[in-house]
Amino acid sequence: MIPLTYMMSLSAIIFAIGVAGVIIRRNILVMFMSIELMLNAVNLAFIAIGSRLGSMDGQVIVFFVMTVAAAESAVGLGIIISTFRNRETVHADELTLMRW
Amino acid sequence: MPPFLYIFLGALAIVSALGVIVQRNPIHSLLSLISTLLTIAILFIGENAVVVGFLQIIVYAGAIMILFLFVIWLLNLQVESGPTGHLALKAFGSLGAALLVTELFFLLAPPHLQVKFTQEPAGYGSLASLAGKLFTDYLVAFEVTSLLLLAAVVGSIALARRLPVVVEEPQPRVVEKIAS
Amino acid sequence: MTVEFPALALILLFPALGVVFNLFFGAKWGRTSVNIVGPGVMFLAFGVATWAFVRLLAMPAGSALAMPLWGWIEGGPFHADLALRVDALSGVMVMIVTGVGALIHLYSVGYMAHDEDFARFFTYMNLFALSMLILILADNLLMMFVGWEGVGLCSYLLIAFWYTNPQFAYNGRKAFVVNRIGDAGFLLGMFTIVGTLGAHGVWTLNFVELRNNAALLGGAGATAACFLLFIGATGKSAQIPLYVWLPDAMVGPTPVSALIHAATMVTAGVYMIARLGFMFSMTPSTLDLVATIGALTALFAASIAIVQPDIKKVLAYSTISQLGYMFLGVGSGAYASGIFHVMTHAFFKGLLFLCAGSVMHALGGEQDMNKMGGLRKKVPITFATMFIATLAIAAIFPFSGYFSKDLILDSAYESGHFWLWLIGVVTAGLTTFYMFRLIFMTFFGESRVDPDKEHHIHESPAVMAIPLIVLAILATVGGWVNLPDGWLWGDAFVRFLAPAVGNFKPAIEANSFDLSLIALAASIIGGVLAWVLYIQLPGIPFLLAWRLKPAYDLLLNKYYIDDLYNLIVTRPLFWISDNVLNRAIDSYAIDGTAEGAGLAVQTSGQVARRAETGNVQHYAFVYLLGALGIVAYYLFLVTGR
Amino acid sequence: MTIELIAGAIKAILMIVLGLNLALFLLYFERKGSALIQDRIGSNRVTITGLGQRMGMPNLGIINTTIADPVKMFTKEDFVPEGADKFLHTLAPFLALFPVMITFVVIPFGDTISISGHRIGLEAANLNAGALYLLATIGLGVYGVALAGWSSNNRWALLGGIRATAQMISYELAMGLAIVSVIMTFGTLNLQEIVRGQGGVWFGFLPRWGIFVQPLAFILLLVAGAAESKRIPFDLPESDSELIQGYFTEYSGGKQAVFMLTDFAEQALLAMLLTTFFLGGWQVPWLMRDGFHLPGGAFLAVPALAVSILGIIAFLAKVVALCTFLGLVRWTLPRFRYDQLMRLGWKGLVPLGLLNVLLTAFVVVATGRVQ
Repeated sequence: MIPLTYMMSLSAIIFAIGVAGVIIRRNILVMFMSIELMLNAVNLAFIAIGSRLGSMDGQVIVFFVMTVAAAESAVGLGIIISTFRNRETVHADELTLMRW
Repeated sequence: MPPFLYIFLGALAIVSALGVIVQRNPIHSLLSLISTLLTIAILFIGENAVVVGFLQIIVYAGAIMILFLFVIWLLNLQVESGPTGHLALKAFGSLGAALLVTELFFLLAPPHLQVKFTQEPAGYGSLASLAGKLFTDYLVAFEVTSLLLLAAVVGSIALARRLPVVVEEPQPRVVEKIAS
Repeated sequence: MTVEFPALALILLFPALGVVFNLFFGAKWGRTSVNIVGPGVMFLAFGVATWAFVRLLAMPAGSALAMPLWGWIEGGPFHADLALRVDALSGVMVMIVTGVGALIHLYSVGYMAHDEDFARFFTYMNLFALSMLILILADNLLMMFVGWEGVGLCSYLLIAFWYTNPQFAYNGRKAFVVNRIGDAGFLLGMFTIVGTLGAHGVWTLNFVELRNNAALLGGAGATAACFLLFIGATGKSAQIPLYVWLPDAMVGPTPVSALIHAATMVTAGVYMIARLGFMFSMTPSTLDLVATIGALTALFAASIAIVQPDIKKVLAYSTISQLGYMFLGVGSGAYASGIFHVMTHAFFKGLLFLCAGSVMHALGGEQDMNKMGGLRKKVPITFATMFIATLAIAAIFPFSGYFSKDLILDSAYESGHFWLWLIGVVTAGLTTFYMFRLIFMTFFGESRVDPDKEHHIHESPAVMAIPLIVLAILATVGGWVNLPDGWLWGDAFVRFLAPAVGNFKPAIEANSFDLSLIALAASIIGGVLAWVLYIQLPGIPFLLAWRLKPAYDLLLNKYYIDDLYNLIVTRPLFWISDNVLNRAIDSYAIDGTAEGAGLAVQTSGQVARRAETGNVQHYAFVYLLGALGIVAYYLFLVTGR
Repeated sequence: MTIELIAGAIKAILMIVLGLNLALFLLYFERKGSALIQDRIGSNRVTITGLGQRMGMPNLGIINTTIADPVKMFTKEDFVPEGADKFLHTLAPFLALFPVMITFVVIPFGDTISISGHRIGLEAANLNAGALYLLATIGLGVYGVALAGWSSNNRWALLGGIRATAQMISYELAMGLAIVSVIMTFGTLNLQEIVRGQGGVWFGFLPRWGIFVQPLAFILLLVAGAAESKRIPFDLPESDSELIQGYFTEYSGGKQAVFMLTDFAEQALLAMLLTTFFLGGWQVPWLMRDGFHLPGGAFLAVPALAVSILGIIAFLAKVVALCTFLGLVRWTLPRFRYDQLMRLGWKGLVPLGLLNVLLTAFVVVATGRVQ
């Protein structure tokens, strides 16, 4: 079986990539995708540790994460669409109505 | 799972993950994301999380990503001309991410990451075992999640539907007021 | 022996229900419902009280009825429960309050028949009765204080009942504030008791336990506590120096005055002292103080009452004077006599006020006795009943007042306070004088009523007349429950109260018969004097007033006490509040601080808001920094540097 | 070990070839069957040295459909339109074909046989989560179509792609529900197990096929599958009268061939699924391991090998029959309107499927067949 550290490292790398994506890309959709990346990285960590511990809890958590991700993306994309309709942009740095 | 497969999949996952954030074309980003998801799903299956792996493909790759695809089409996003972000943010963001990953490496190095290894029971990762957990220990969470999904459906519909255009009544003129 | 008697809770429950009903449904369901419910609950309470009282009479002397409701305050070792207790003392008081109160409520139905705010009025009235009953039924000092405060509040509400008149509202406030001063004394007294006893490990305010542990207080503690409590009593019972609120309380509706003076409130102080008699007995100095204050108040108020033209003012000062008697009684150690006078006074003073109200009712709200006269024929019932009441208050044998006042003076003399006794006797004369002056000016002589009011003078309706008659009977026979020794059943009342308030231990022997003769003589002299001055030679009073102008003015202006208080208390207080507190502290210190804080926040905000770029990614980056920090810290922990 | 590997490889290739051949058969049936139904002659020109004529069957057109057409297609110019996303445009067809092809591997086409002591199940991959695998791969089938429509930079193509995507993900639900009810019935995800579960008979004569247990599920899967494979009457995405050719308007030559192949392969796959889930897979009625137990009580012994071969033949026969049926449907029914399609999917099939799942759950719990 693959050593746990490798799995965790992989998930850490993917997570970091997701973080970077959220920060460096100004396209909301891409930021959104990066969030999904992070979620999956965490899922990977759950699965890996769960299978090492021989407990199903990790997989159950992943199941829930998927469900929540589905809900989140549904609502989030709805928000993006309505935002686009109102503001004609998907760029985070142009959606700064809340600035000082 | 044989190591070479792990290395191959890991490399693929990382590359496509990078693809997600560097591609200028949202569709390409999406495709890279999908490939990442599929790779991760295969890794799941390699970790004996068969059901969850397939669920990952069905739910993520099969449904959520389609949603993204539709949204991209709906907003008619083309290749991004011009900067994909602010330079400072790019620099510091990448730097921060790199720092994070290094920290995590140190944190996840063997001495600090102790996991009591236990042999997986029979039928580990099967649908039965998953369902067993779901409907006993996590029943409440399960039900709540279903409610959450319902709320999400309603909310997204309410968000995305076009509001009917309100045609306001023309004010009756003074003359008519007097007349009536 | 103490018997649990759940029905006691009903005595409180009924007025409470009345309050709720009148408050929430009274205005909606109309006058009839209020008229039924308002007095109805009082009569029900009276019924229950009678039941309890009869039960109490049947039991051996010294026994009591109790109803522990539920625990209230649990402060470490200290605990105070909501528990009701009826022994001889509180039994008598409950009877007085519910009985007379019920009659006054009934009277109010007629009196308030033309007022719009009847629902609010009866709400307050029931609340008033409720508070007084709490005060009486309480089995510990703290719960008593609740009622104590309650009556204070209700007095404020009722005195300022016609709040649209600023003067009335001001008087209400005055009553409230003066009461507060007294209440502060009461509170401090309680604290003293708790503190002193607590030092000995006895954490209680329960009367029974207090009585059992009173010895632990020690002389000094008892003195301090009693003194402070007495200040509270002076506030509530309108003694020198805190009596000033009571005359002004006359601006409330007349039934209110009756309720305040006769049944409730003012007697609270006397009741409290009698209740804590065991403690006061430990401190002769305080007792003497009480007696002296009482006597002085009696004389003082009576002298003021002589010249007052306002019928209700006269009655008000007579109340203060009578309260002075009561304090004289309890001050001389004869608590029973004080309570006895409370009872008789409740009868005749309630009657007097109701009669005065009836007169004013007849005259369309006229209060100035110079605009009355010759009403004898026009309002016969009122006249008859008021005359009886006058005889009673003037302590003419065999009306109730005679017995109670005689008992007080007797005990005052026997306790060795000769001068106080003398004052009492003189006051008795004055009392008779001003009371008959009132009667003569109101009902005799030729009418001085405004012609426009002349025609619609009318006797009060039955609903007002009946209470008058009942009270008149009570005022007549009420005193017979305690005859001088050796007569039919002797001093039954005193004997009945003795277990609760202790016996009176005379210091010197005296022939009580002679004493009472002297007092009676004084009263009669006063009466005759009044007859001479106001019937035979009506010119004399004005002549006197003109000759003794300074003295007259002094009395007419109540010894300028109000102005004195204004000068030494109110004015400086206002001045300090305005100049020091308002101008200096408030506008500079406090406002400065507040605005300074606001300014600081504003300026710092001007700078800090720059961080709010509104760009999500900046926030995300900061978030990342935070995450980095946390992970680094965790790393630092696990790696153990 | 090695022999299992070899066997696995052989079986995989076998399944792929089977699928491709079925697709070829469907291609032929597309041409000539339609001609037959529409009372045409159909393609009949090409011959190799007049073979057909000489054999006395003049216009069978086998050469046309099975050889000439593919050759023609693959030799045509591979055209990529202006402004298209070249990479995706090239990727799309294979992205469409790939999932279908890898789905074939879980279909059991025969009972377990033993060769020289090695027990070899006659399915390319015996997955414990086979049904989930099916759903997953079928779900992936969307992308090829969608990207084809998007990448070819053409309105009609994009419309076709959107239609196809929407249609497929809509009918995926109904399909999944139907399969779920079957899974609940047989209590396993393993297709081989499911097929085994359909052995034996009821009342002495009725085979225990899924269609008799889950008739509603059968209809659901049939309809939803037809919609999945974008066949008439569900060929909105490529409705040539509205959108020139739908999502592969801009495709030519080999890539178009791949798309057509995908369609036929999907059809074949659907037939196989229906067979596996409802028509007892390789089960031959009344045929046990030792031979036929006819309803009358008569018994006819059959050698084990023959039993296996009979099973394979039965499987193929059922599949071909279903393919023919689908073809007939394709040439007889008119096309839906888009809103009708959606209404049927969301308001017709999905509720029915949920209802079916509910009923199945009740029955399963009631009959106590749940651990």
